[in-house]
Amino acid sequence: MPKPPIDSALVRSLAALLDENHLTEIEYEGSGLRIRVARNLPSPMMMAPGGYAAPPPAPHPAGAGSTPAENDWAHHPGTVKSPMVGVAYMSPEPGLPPFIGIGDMVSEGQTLLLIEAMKTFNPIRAPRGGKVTAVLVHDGQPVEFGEPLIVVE
Amino acid sequence: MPKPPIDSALVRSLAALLDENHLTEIEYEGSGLRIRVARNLPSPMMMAPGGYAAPPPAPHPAGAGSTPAENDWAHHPGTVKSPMVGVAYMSPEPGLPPFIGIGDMVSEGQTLLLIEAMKTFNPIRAPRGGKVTAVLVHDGQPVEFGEPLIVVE
Amino acid sequence: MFDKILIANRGEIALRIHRACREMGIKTVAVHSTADHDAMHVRLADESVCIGPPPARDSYLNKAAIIAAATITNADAIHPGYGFLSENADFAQMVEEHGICFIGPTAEHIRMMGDKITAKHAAHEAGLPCVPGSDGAVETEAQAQELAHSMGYPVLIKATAGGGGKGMKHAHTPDQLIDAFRTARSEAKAAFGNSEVYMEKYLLAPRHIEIQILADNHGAVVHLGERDCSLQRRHQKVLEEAPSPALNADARERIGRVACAAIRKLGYRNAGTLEFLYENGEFYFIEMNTRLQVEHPVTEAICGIDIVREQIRIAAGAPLGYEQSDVRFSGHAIECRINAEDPQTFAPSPGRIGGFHTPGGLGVRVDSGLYSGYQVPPHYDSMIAKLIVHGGSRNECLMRLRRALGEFVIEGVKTTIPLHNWLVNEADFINGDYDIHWLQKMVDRSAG
Amino acid sequence: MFDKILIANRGEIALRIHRACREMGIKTVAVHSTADHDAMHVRLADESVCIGPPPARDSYLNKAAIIAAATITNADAIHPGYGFLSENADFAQMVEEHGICFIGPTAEHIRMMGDKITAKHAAHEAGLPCVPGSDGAVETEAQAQELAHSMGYPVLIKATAGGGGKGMKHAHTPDQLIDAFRTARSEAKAAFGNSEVYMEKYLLAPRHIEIQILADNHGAVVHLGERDCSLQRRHQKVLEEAPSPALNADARERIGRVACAAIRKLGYRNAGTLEFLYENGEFYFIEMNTRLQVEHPVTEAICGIDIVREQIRIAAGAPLGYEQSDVRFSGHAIECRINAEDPQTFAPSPGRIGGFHTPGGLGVRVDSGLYSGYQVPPHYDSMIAKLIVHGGSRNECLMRLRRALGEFVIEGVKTTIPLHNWLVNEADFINGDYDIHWLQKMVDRSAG
Repeated sequence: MPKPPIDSALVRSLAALLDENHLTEIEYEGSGLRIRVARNLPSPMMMAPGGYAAPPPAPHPAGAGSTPAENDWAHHPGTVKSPMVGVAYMSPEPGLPPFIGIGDMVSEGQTLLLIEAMKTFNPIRAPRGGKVTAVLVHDGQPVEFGEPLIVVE
Repeated sequence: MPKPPIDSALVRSLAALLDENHLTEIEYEGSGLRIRVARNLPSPMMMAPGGYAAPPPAPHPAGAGSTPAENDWAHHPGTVKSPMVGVAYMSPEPGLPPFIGIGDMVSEGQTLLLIEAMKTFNPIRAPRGGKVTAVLVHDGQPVEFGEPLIVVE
Repeated sequence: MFDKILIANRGEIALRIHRACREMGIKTVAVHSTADHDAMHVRLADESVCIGPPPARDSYLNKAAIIAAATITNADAIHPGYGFLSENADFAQMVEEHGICFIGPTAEHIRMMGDKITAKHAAHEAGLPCVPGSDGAVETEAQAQELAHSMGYPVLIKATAGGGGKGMKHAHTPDQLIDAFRTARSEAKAAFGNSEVYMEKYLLAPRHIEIQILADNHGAVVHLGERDCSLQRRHQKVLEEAPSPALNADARERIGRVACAAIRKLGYRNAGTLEFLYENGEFYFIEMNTRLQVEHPVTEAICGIDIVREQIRIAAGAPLGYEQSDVRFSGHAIECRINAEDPQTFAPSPGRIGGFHTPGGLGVRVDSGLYSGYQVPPHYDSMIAKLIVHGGSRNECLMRLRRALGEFVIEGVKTTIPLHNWLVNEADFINGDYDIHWLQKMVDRSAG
Repeated sequence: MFDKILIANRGEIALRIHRACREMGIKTVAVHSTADHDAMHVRLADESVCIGPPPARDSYLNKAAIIAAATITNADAIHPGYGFLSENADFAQMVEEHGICFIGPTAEHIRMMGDKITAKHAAHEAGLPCVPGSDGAVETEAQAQELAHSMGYPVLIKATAGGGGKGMKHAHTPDQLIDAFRTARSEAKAAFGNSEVYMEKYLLAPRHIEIQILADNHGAVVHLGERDCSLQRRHQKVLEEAPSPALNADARERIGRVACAAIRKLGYRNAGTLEFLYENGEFYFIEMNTRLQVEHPVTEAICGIDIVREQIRIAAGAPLGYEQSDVRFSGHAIECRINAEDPQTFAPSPGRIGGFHTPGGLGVRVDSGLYSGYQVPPHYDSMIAKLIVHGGSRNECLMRLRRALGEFVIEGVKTTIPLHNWLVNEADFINGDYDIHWLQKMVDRSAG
């Protein structure tokens, strides 16, 4: 049987393909010919930069109150947060205008919205006087404990 | 069945291709012939320099060759390590004096000890001339692959 | 079947319930306090709702918040797990009144079994053996003698107004009785201003044996065998096994039959556990748990039935679909409760989990919400993981348990793994020779 | 029983064997290359011996080094695992000649089954159904027609000197036969200078079904049911399940009986697997694996027998101690092989493991030597973990598998978890409707 001479050009071109595609191994099989080239680089960059990275066991839940923007409001000093789980109502009764709007000046103790839980409507009052600079919930929106509602500055 | 003679030229040319393309492995198969050349670089990244502390799933095994002192010898440039698993014999025959002792001058190729594996006694020779500064095994001691045996400086 | 279940709990059992739901194609809502925002089950659930600050009374015990969370997420059922609101009849009733299914028994059954006196009465009526007692005050020495004779020695004489061991005396033989009776009465008089005493059979070294029950809404009742939960420290179970090394096939069959008959008589539905003390071949009912139990996995291991799945199916109105004769038992199972506590002092050890590596391989199950980097909050129960091991025999199970404990790595907090490592090498435990006082005595001895 | 077993393997199977030994009270010796110094099983073993540098031929295939390691550690048996030297008859013989027990069959049986021709002959003699064929050259068209008629269409005509698909033709109907015969002969002549051809029955879309066998030294033989390993990529199994969705109780019972009879006739001992192709209700023997297999845990899950433990018991001379009627099957099990590979290109992805979190809970088993911080060496097979899931039915098992895959976290290397996530949601897989070509076709399609 005729012994095939090594096709160096083929090996070289596979090696080039390895580089080009950032591979560590190519196995190539044609009729009667099989070539495998490999390069196992010491991979120094696999480690996490420091300490333990908490493994993400799953995509973060789609629960309310987790977007980056909302998280920013959570740390804002003027933010009024929900003291309970329930549904936000922005006006005293359906059809009536909302308690407050952006730009309104409010005084301490003024009702900003209602939160309904267990069929009870709980008024959420301004903890201090100031200007309403953001309304973070809309009428009928479910809210969880600690969720940012209104910003008064 | 006649064994085909090794085509050294073919191996050499593959090895050259390995170097040239900074590969760690080439496997080449033509009709009736398969050659694989590989070079496993000493991977410098085996130890954890920081970052993750490998959790100790159990107390470290009591296997030979794991004490800190021995690990120091493992990195000493003059250390002769065992090329095989077996039992060390320090003299040519029971009752005879050992091949070498601490302080002896040895020349390159001189037998330092024997390692018996599968009933064969394999001479371990000095890789270079120098002075024996440490003997790390004793007569009849089981040794594993890579275990430091003798230090020649 | 339900579309979405709200899990009104936390920790490993919340994760356990989430897994059962996921495997049934049911969506999950995790409710959590602000301390549990990063809990495993919260991260895995389809939806999550923060229901309050860390203290349990404001979050996991906050009925209104949990029901509001179920309402805003349109959950059609609530699984209460164990602890917290799981045996709160008012909560079960409120849930049902809001048109949400409570995964458990009726509020009436929870209420009945939640009160010691009505529970014992109901159990007695249903044919369960109870600890014999005077059923009221014992007035005279003659009465005491007659009663003690009829129930058998030893007996315990207790002040009706009592507590804290005052006015409590035991008599092991008839000649100790009169002395014990008199002393108890005078101590009771001195301590509580009331000399009235009653009498109960005194169990010296009983085992804690409990029977797992499943009952559907269509009259089917099965038991899933017993669990031996005698290894306790301060009345907290530490390690449970099934079957009990103390029961023979006859005793097992007998108590299983009695338990099923009682459940049928009570009209109870869903999962439940009848707890007994067991001494000298006799069972004595102590209480019924009308909920899932921490140690349910040992039963799952030996009978191959997913108890949480069955709870959900039953609550949704599905029939059990099998009879007692279809329930088959195989091998032996042990559960170790692993707490974030100092294994010597039992002081809680909350903190940040470093390395976390669970044992694997054949016959090993780990139920835990831990992960590397997780912060164990200081506000709740210290149980952080359960290791459940199954083997063909008790000895195989023990061998496997030892190797699994040896592979378990939890860094960053102290755990009771060393306690279990010690326990599985104790001769008495290996021989199955222990009662409800054994572990406490051993722990006290090593502390003293 | 043995005092000390040397484990002549690495990775998850070395850990698997270590665990079985530990649970039997047997000490373990781990042998390892310099690349595996930090491997889990090396860290857990009672003793370890470094046997050579990373390349397998100098370490895990180095017979002398392994036997020397057994000698210096006084091991009384060697478990070869799978791959490496597990089916090397010379090694088995050398081990026995050194007075060490080889945990597996005799060297003669390994040798017999290691050669395709002697294996097929032995199988045929032992009564196993083989792929029908011409048993030598087919010389004339008339001969070809007669043969094809007797074995049934489709048939495959292959060059005796052939390889790489040249000189290979199939005929699906009698009228295609003469053409196929002539073309195959002329192609064979052109490609190999030899027109000789032979004929085999052509299986279009078979399944890979294998039967797990246990046989002791005292004549007892049982089968532990079948595994369906049809999901393959490049002839590598990717996911295995038991029982096979393609077999009914009748076919299962029949092939089990035939397999046991053959094993008895062969005088084979220890664990072994008979591999068959299965098409249109017929089984065709392809080969026998005279060792433990990667996918053995699916069988363990459905029959509750620890196969590695049985291998060790048998090798030590113990009788099986049970009969076929004692082997009971319950539920369904699936194993996913998780490789450190790009799930699209299948390029190996060795590297350092970052976060590592295994799924837990009921019915979930993980066999893996990984841990956070472990360096996956580039020198060996890329399989890094096996996820085995058991459920009451195939559907329960699938639901559980999905949730378990969703909880598995392996960071730092690419893995084939996404491939499995895709697979468990494919309609054909869900319906159990796949053959040995199905996965390859799907993968090729998505690549192309």
